[in-house]
Amino acid sequence: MIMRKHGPVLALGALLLAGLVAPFADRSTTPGFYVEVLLGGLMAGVLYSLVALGFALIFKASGVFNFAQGAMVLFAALAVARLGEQMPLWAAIPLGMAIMVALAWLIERLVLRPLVNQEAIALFMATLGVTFFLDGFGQTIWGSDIYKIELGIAKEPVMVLQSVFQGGILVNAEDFIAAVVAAALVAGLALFFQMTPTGRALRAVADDHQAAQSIGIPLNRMWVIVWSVAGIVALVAGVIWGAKLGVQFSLSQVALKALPVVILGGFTSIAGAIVGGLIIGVGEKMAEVFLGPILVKAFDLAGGGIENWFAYMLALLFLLVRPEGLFGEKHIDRV
Amino acid sequence: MKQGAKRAVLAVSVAVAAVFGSTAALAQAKKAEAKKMEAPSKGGEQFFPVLSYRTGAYAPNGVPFANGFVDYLKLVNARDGGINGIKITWEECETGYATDRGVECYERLKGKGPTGATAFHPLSTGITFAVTDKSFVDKIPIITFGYGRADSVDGTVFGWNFPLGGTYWDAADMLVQHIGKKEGGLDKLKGKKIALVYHDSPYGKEPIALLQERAKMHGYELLLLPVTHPGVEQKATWLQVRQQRPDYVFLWGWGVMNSTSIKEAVATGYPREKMYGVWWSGAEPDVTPAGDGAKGYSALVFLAPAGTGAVHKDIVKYVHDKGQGTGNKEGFGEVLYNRGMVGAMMTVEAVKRAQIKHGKKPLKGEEVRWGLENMALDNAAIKRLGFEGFMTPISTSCVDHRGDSVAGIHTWDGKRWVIEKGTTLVADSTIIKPMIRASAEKYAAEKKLVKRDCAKEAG
Amino acid sequence: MFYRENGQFKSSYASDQQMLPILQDRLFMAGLLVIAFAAVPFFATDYLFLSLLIPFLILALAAIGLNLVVGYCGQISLGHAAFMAVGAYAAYNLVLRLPQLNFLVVLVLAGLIAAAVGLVFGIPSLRIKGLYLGVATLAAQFFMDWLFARVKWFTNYAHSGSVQTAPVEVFGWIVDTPVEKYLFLLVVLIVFTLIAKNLVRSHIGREWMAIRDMDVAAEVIGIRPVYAKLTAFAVSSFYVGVAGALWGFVHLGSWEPLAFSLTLSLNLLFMIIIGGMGSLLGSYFGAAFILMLPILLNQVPAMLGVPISTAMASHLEFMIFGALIVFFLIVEPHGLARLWAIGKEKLRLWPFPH
Amino acid sequence: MTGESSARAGRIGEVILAVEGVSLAFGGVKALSGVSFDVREHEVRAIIGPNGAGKSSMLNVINGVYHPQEGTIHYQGREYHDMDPHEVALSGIARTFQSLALFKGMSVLDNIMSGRNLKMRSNILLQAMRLGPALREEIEHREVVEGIIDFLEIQAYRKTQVGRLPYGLQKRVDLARALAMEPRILLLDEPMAGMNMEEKQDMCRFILDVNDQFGTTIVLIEHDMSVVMDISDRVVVLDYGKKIGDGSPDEVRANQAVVDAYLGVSH
Repeated sequence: MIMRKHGPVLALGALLLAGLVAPFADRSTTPGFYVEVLLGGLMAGVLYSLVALGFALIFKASGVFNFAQGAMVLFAALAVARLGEQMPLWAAIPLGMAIMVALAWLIERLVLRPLVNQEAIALFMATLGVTFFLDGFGQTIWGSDIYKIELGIAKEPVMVLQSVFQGGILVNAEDFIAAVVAAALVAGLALFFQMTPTGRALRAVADDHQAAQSIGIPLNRMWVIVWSVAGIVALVAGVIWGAKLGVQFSLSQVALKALPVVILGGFTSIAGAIVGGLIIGVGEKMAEVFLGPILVKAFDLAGGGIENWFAYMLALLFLLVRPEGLFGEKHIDRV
Repeated sequence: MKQGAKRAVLAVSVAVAAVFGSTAALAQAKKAEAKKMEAPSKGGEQFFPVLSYRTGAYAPNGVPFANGFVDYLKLVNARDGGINGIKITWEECETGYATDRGVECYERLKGKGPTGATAFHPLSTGITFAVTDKSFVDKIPIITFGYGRADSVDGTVFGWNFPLGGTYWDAADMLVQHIGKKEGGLDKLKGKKIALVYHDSPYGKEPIALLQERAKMHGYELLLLPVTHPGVEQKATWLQVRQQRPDYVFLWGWGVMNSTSIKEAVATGYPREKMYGVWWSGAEPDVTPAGDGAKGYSALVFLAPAGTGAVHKDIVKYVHDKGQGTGNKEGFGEVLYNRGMVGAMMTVEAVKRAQIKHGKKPLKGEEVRWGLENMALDNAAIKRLGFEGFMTPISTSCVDHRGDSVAGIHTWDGKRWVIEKGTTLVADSTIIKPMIRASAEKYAAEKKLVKRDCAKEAG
Repeated sequence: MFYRENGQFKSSYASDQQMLPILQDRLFMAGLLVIAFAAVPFFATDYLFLSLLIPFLILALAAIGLNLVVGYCGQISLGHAAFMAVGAYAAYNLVLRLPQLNFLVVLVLAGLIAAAVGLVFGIPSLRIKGLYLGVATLAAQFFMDWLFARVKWFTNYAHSGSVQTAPVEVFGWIVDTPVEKYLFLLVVLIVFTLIAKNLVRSHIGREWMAIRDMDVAAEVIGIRPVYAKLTAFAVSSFYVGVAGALWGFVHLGSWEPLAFSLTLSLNLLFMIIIGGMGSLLGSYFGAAFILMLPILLNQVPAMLGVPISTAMASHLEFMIFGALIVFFLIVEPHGLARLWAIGKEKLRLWPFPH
Repeated sequence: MTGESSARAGRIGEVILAVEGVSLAFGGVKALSGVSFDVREHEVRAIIGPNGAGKSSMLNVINGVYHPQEGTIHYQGREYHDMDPHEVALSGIARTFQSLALFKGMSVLDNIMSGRNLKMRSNILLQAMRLGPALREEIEHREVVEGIIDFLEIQAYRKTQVGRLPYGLQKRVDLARALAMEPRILLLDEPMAGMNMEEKQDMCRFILDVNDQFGTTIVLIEHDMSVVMDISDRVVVLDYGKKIGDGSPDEVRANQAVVDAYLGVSH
């Protein structure tokens, strides 16, 4: 019974573990470099998690799979970057948050409310529409150049742990701050959901829309709140990512990286978004750095680049084994 | 089979028969009609199609280029009253750097104006590949200066392509030569490792063939690191750079990919002094987002470096001061703005040249080709046009659609691009020529093309 | 007054089951065919052919393909451009390696190869549904993008990764002028539309729709979900594969993997949302609409004398696309095809109010 | 009524379906625990019980939507195990649904025709071309379906999209679709729920006619006791997933446990 239930998950775990150990088969991999790849993966994972967190929040509370989360990341980052040219960052960020809240309100009013009680797929496609609108709108009002967000963190990497690993490990202050901010955000959200009345109401809404409504929780307001929270999460992701890579249209593409994350973690789970993000981040970087060259040699490929599909394939395999994702809730069909 | 279906099938089969019957005749008629369209056109306008991208992932690079291009056209109209009295008209079409949109733009603009499009600048290697096929039918030149198909230098096969001033094979060759010089001779490259970080599209893949050829000759190891469009995700790429520790990194990026590469190089501690970009990876939008981190990064500089010269004064005087500047003067005097200007200038000069043969009237693309094949932009002409210091002389022929390929190196000092004095790079034609021939032959065979006989056309 | 079925009685089930049971519809369709075959070739300009009609015919075919799996079978796919790519590269390699094959055979084989690949990526649909499946199909998109960019064999070791094709030849007829391309594609599209129409009104089509409308109930009345979903994926990929081969050979002539990117997948999806899910006619409407919108947006303001910048036009295009999708989902979830049907209904009662 | 049912009783044959010790749980929630009963050929067998008694779960177990953790089901003397719903359908068991499960995007005709799917054989290529055999098959089955449409008196709605029909008619289409499968056993999940008195009487008539004319065995779930008692031969009573009564309508009516269960609910 236990094997039947957990067998596939265990097998997948073993596979992941094997993947983590395999690089050492190649002698040239030093432990120091291995740790660097691992850290690189984790840092990418943190950013994926932040975007995935937005997905999960909205899905949990409103059952909407929000394809526009990436566009929201871009929009928020653009807003902060362009406002940051006019005013100090400590003012630009709250103003950006206010803009995201306004956006959430508009989306609820103009898109979600008219589509209430529609099938999930229709809502999903509506968010595709929102994505396109935001991409165009954002570039119209903020511009389409590459903009900078200066958080004032040193970009040059530092060597650490030279005594432990040969050659030391290269780390970036930026990455650590990103991790700390992400952790703080998650902790904050957890507190919000556990401690505040609004948070508790949101959880009730997530569990059962009708029941929540029947005990007097105003659904529309809850949706505005949850989209606002997702918008603020998008802003944090956008600011961190934008500070690292520059704010430009391409930023909205990160949404595509976050999709396998929510699949892996389970759509409804905040923990899933975090853990899934880390797994995907580490998995794809490991695959690219260690598996890529092997594939290139074996099949005479024109370069690696497997990370673009690796995350999806990983998520897909996982999905076939455990359709509800790592932390998702099992769904039972009623007739 | 019962009525309904039967009737439908019947209708279709009749239609099909009619089609097969009538198509041959119809097609013949159309073909003949196309030949007949030689009638002289009225109206004194020369139409320039402008394919641009002002939105999307590549906008940071597309915008200044398009501004420079259009500003120069405006200048020619305002200052000279057109090309020998023939007014220039133009229309921009947004391609978004996407091939299908580019093809649509091409189709939309090719027939505009009294004589159709003068010549196209596809501004994307992918679009170049797609419209090259069409050029044989439409007889409109495709100018791809510094990009496009490397094998299209061969005018006998690619009758309509003009990779003026250089191709990616030339660029790659120059970079290898340059680092060879730095190392103290090309033979010193043996055992060295060169990584090519490239945009994963025809653009980024073009130089690979040449780099591999050179690798065979000099014994360096070539590491291929593709970056997927649009290129914001490069962590793994640079981790590989860190692991493999190549002696040099060649950067073949476009749009936001370039600045991301430099940022990731900073983050993984790869020295910028060892990084060399192609001439499309050496403009201001490629380095400024990386801030101080980009200091020390070098790239090829080709035709148009940054800065202002005589022609810029004219642009300010005749265009900007009249409030006619394109796109809020964005990028004025920057690398890509200047390159856009040079692109427009070369096209205008080709038209001027063609007018010598065909007369001072609006010309068709087919006639402009003669001007492009007989370009003679020497230093005197360049000076007269106000482009002194912004390009090297170019002369072309029916067989050679490129002309000499000369470039230098410039380095970002944190504020501006500084040209490396005394470095002049010329591609080695003994290596490139046979490659061009082989590749052009393959293309001709795949497309079942009949080659041009340049000797006969000249006589 | 003129459009009504009164007095047209059916005396057999066969005549009741024909494709267009109403006489006026049949006349209308015949007229349309005559215009398409006989009038358009003489009046359309090259631009119209190359930029609108030819891509329209191919995209309509692809949209029908996507509609079969999304609109009829209810399985969402965000990665159908990947199957177009499979069709295009399969055709390229078939023509390259077996040059003696007739192009029509090549088309069918390319479709079959695409169907096989579609089948493989359809397998997740057996375990997962809805949005999960949408994400799974993205895996196909990214994997195929990668495959054709990296495995050199597929592109015949082209150094740039871009492939070129010679003009299509069918039974000695070289399809190279715009008119010829148009007519060739028109015939292909009509044949495939008829086949699709036949499929959706046969029991396979009812199985697909049953799975779409209520999958548990479908299974209870004896429909095998595995078979229904996989055939839908296979047939859909077949269509899209054929469309991909045509897109490469007839429309583009040379292409790189980016020609079949996610953007195209999403565009196909928008075509069927706006055109009408579960409607073949809607696929036509949607393809025409999505194709024309950007062109109109670029040209109409200039014609009206209010020129807008290129950048503004393309930003506007994004915004209008987005807004329209939301608008259609809210106001008319069945798309343009439904508006057409409502129009016809009105016509039936006209000029009498009821 | 008694006379009629005893006349029908004469036609009742051997046990065709036997459910033994079936238990079903979702997570920790037990829906059915150790339920056993049998169904004889040609009889009208009812399963009744208050809300949440596990009636629908029982039907779902019989036609393979759920797989019970314990217990067996014998059908026509053979045990079936972990059968998928479409396999159950192929073996001759059809059903209707409590909350309508029609294909709402399809016409009435297509909904009923879909019930014939399991009898249709022509392959996909023939269908694509609509060539001879496929077209003939389509017409043959259309004739059968027209018979059912006449039987249930829904001729006027043939081409109407199902979603636009009133509730009572939709219930009839649901029955028609199940009948199109020509089942040996027909499972009816609350066929009269939400109907007015007149509609209920119509439905009763149809059920009895099906039973009489086609000899179909009927297993019927009903929440409302009164209607069921009139038309069924034997009744099983479930409460909280357990069987609390089994026998003729009169026996069940007299069963104290049953009375308590129903009274308990009404409180």
